[in-house]
Amino acid sequence: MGGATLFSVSDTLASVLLNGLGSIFPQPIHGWLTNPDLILGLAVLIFGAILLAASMINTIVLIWWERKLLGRFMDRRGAMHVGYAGLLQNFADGLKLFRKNTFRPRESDSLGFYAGPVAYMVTSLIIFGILPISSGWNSGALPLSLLLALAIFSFAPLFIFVSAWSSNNKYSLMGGMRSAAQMIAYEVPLLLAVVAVVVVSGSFDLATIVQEQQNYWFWGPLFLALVVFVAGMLAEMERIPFDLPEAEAELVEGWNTEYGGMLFAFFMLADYLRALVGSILVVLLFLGGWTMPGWVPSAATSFPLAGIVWFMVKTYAVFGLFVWIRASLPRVRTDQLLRIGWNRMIPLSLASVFLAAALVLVRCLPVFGCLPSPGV
Amino acid sequence: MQPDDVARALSTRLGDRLLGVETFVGTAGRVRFRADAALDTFHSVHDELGFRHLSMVGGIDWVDHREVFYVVWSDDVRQYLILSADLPADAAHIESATPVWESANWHERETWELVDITFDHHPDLRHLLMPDGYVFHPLLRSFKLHEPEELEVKQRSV
Amino acid sequence: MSEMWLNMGPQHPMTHGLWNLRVKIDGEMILDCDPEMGYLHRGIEKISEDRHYNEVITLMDRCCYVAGLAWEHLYILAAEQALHVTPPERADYIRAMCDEFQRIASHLMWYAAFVQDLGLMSPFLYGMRDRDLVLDLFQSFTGARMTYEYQRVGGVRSDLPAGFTDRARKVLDWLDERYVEYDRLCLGSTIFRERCDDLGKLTARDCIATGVTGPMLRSAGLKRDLRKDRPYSIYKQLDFDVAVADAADVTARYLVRMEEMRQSSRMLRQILDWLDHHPGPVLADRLPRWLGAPYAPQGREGYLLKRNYPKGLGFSSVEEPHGEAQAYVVNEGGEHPYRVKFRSPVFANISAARHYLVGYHVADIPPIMGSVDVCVGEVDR
Amino acid sequence: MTDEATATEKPSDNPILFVAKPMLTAARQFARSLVRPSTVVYPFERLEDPAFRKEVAVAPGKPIGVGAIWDNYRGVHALNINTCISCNLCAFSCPDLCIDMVNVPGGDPKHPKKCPQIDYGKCSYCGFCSDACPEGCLTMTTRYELSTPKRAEMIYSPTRLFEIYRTKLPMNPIRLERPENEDSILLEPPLCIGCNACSRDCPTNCITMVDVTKPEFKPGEKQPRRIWKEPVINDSDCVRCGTCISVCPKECLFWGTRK
Repeated sequence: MGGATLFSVSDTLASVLLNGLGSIFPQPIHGWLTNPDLILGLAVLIFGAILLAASMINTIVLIWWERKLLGRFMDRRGAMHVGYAGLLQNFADGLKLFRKNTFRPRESDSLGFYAGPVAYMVTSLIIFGILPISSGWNSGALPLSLLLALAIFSFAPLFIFVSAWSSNNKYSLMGGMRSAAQMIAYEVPLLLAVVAVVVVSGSFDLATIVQEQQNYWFWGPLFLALVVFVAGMLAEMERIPFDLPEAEAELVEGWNTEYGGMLFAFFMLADYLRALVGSILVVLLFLGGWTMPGWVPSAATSFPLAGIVWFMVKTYAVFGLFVWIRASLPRVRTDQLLRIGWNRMIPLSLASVFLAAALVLVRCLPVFGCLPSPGV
Repeated sequence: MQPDDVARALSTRLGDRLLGVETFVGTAGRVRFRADAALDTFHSVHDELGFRHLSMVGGIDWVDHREVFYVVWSDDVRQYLILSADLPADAAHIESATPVWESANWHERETWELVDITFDHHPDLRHLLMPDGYVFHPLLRSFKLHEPEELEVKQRSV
Repeated sequence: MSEMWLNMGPQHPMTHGLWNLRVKIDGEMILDCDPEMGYLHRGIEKISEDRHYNEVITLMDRCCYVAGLAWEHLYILAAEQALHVTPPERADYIRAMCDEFQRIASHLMWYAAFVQDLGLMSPFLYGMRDRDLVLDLFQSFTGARMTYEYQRVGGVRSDLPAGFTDRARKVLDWLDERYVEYDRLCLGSTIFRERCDDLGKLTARDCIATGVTGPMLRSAGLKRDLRKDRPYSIYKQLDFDVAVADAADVTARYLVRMEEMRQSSRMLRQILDWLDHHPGPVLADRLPRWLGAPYAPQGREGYLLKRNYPKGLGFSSVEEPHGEAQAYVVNEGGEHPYRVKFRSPVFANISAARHYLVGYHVADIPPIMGSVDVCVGEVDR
Repeated sequence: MTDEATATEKPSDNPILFVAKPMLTAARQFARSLVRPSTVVYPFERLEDPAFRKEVAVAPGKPIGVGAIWDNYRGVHALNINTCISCNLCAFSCPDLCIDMVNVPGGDPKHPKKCPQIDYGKCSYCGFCSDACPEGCLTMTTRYELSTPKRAEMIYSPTRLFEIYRTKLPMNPIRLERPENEDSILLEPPLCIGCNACSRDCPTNCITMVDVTKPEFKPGEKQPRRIWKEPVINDSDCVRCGTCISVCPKECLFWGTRK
C-alpha cells in the first residue's frame, strides 16, 4: 500500500497552496503565510473537509443504495429519474429540505429543540473521523480507537431524548423514551460482542484489528459475536425490526415528529451516517477491513485507492444485508425488544466472549483460515 | 320463524302494546310495538326469542310522526327481525336499548343526532358524526339540501 | 409518566382514513379509549333522498372505497325489493362475482395496510400490486378502477367483455400462488407471531354483545356467514366453506381473512364456469322506463306517483368484506327513495374498541386496529 | 354443498429459523424483480398503450395489468358537436349537476345550438350521461390526465370536448340498449292550445303540428283562444328527452303507455 496517508496528502496540499500563495506576496507576508503552524492548521482544515465531504457523499449514496435495493425487494424500481438511475435524487431532496423553512412548535423548548439535532449530527460525524478506511485513510491511529468510536456512538440517545423532550409532543416524548431505553439496552451486548473481537485480536486499535485479519477473517471464529453485533447495530441504528422509536404506524415519526426542513435533514443524515458507521464497523471487526484478496493482481492492489474501493464494496454489501432485513421483517414491540436485549442478547454475547477466549486458549484459530475469507 | 310465531311469543308479555307483526320478505317479520313498551319488547325479543345480535337502529321522519326501527338477528333461527315503533314528532323519545344490546350505543347516538329521536337513559348521548354543538338534525325532511343561503346560516350557527 | 389522553388521529398513519382514536395511556399501557368518528361524514343518506334510485349507486361506491361493488350490491338488493323488480339470473351471477372479487381486493388492501402497520414494508407493496390485478379486471368490465357505478336496479350496466373469464382465471391462478408467499412472510416470521398472538382478544360473547360481525366474529370461533346462513343472490348454488378460527386474536383474524380469500377464489371459479355457459340478458327487460335507464326524463316530478307505482320497503343484508352490511330502503312511490339507511359493519366493529384495546400497549394499537380493517368511508357515510 | 366450516388452526410449529422464511421469500422476490419490476414507469409506459399491453402486460408471471381492455375506461368525455341534438338528456341524467347546456359559437345567432359543457371539478365519471345520450355523440374516452393549476380550467366547453373527440382516442364502446317498453309522450287534447312550442323545441323534429277540426260553437258561446293545431309525435324518432313536456305551457303532455 502506498505510503501516502490522508493527512500527509492534506499536509502537502496545504503547503503547496500556501507556498504558492505566498510567492505572490513580498517577504513579510510570504514568511507569515509559509509559517509551518499555519500550514498545519490549513492541513487540518483540508483534512476535515475531505472527511466531511467523503462521509456526506457516502451517506447520501448510501440512502440511494437503500432506496434502490428496497425498491427491488418490493417489486418496484426506486428512484430513477434524477441523474443516472436516480443517483442525484437524494441530493435534490437534500436541496429541497435545505430550502425549506425551519419551524418550531410554539410551546417547545428552543435550546433543546435546535441543539438536539445539531449535536446528534456532530457526534455522528466525529465517529467518522476516527474510523480507518484503508491503511492510508487512518486519521486517528489511536490505540483505543474502537472504544472511542463506540463511546461517541452511544452519545446519541442523550441527544435524541433532549430533542424529543423539548419538542413538547406526546409522540416525540414516547419516541425519545423508547429510544433511550432501547439504545441503553443494546449498548451492553454490542460492547460484549466487541470484547470477543478484542480477545481474539488483542487490540483496541481498529487498524491493528484489521491487520490481525490478514490470515482469516473474524466472522468465522466469531460468528456468534457477529450475529449479536449486527442485531445490536440494528437496534443502535434504529432500523427495522428495531425501529420502535420512530415506529411510523403508532408514533408517526417518533422523536422527530416535530422537525422539518434542515433540522429533519440533520436527523435523517445522522441516521444514515450511523448506519454507515455500523456497516463500516462490521467490516472492520469481522470482514477483514481493507485487506485485499489474494487473487487480485498486485498492479490493482498497488493502485492508491484500491483498499478504499474494496472496503467500500464490503461496506455497501453489509448495508445491503441491513436493507434485506428491513424489507422482510416486521418491527417488534417495546417490551419484546427489551426482553430480547436483556434476556437473549446479553447471554449470547457473553457466550461469544467465552467462545472467543476458548478459541484463543486452544489455539485453533488458524483453522478458520480454510473458511472463505477472500482477504487472505 | 314466521310472523305468527313472533306474535304469539310476544303477545303474552306485551298484550295490547304489541300492535302487530307484519310479513316482511327476507326477515322473520316486522314487529310494530307501542313506544312505551320498548324495554319490555327488547327484553322479550332478546331473552325469549333469542335475538341476541342488534344490527342496526334507524329512524325515519314521516313528517307527522317519526318511526324508529331496530334490526336484530338470531343465531338460532338464523333470521332477522325488524322492530318498529311510531313516535310523535313533537316528543320523539323512546327508551334506550343499551341495557339489552350493548351495540345499540353508537347506533342510537347516530339516530339521535340525525333524526332527532331521543333515547332515554342512554349512557352517552353525544354527537357522533356531526360536530359537537351542532343544533340541526340533517335527516329530518325539513332539512333541505340545495339551499346555499340556509346552509351558510347552518354553518355559521355551529 | 402519569396518565394522559393521546389523540391518534384524525391525521395519523394508524387510522387508515379520517377518524380520531383517543386513548388514555399510562406509559405505554392503554387504560381507556374513545373513538371519534365523523370526519368523513358526507351525508350519503341525506343526499340519497334527493336522488333517484339509480343515481344513489354513485354514492355507494364512495361509501366504502375499498368495497364499492359489494355496497352497490347491498343497496341494489334493497332497492329492488322496495321497487318490486327481479333481475335476470346472469346479472345475479355477475353481481356475486363482483362481490367475491371485491372481497379479494378488499382483503388484499387490508393485508397491505395491516402489514404496513407492523412495519413490514415489502408485503405492503405485494398486496397493492396483486390488488391492482383485480382492479384491472374490474376496469375491464365496469370502466373504472375504484368507483364502478356498474350495477343498476334490475341488473347490471353491461355484459362482461369477450375473454373476460379467461383473464379472471389467470388472475386467480396468480393470486393462489401469492397467498402462500403472504403466509411465509407473516406466519413464517417469529416476530410476526410474537407480535400478533394473543393480541386484541375479543371473545364471541363480546362480539355478539357489541354487534361485531365479519372476520372478527368468525375469528372468535362463531360460524356466522350470511352467504351460508341467509343466502342472498345466488350463494345457495355455490360450494364453499366458512373460514373460522377460534383464537379471537389478531393472528386468528389474519388466518380467517386469508382463508376467505382462498374460499373466494374457489367460489369465483364456479361462478366463472357458470358464466361461460349461460349467456343471457343482464338487465331486466320489462322495467319501467326510468328504472332501466340511468336517468330520469324531464318532467319527472311526481312521475311515479301519477302512475300509482306500488310502495314498498326493502331490506337487504350482505356479507361485505368487513362484515354484515345492511340497507333499509323506503319507497313511498316517489322517484326518490324516501329514506335510505345503511348499517356499516365497521361502525359496530369500531364501537367495540374499548373491548379489544384496553390493557394492551400503544404499540399494539396499529396491528389491532389493522386487524379490524377500518374503512372510514362506510362508518361515517 | 358442504356445510362444513374450515377451522383455520394456527400453525402450531413455531418456526425454528425465526426469520429465515420471510427473508428468503423477500430474496426470491428480489431476484424476480431484478429482471423487470412490476411497476409501470408511468409517463413513459402506459397501460392504455396497446403496444405496451401486448409486450409487457400479459407476460407470464409478471403481474403488470391483465391485458385488460382499456377502451371502456370512463375518462374525459368526447363530444361530437355535429351530431349533438341538444336534447338535454346528459344534463338531466347527471347526478352531480356538473353538465350545463351552453351556446356553441357559430350557427344561427338567433337560435344558437346548445351543447353540454362539463365541469370536471364536480364530475364523478359515472357515465350516466354517455349512457343517456340517444345519438351516441357524448362518449367517454381513455383520457384521464386532467390536472391543472386553475379551477376554471376544469370546466370543459363543448368546443374543447369536440377537440378531444377529434383526437380519435378510444371511446367507451358500451352502448346501452334502450328498454323495449319505453313510455311514450301522450297528449291530453282538451288542454292543448296549439302553441307549437313542443314542435319548435323538439331536438329530433319528430313532432308535427296537424290541424284539428274546429268544433261548432253556438253563437254567443265563449270560444277558447287557441290555434286549432295539435302535436303528433312520431314514436320511432322520439328520443324521450321530455323537452316537449318541460316547455309545454299548459302541461298537456305527459308520460304514458301508448295503447
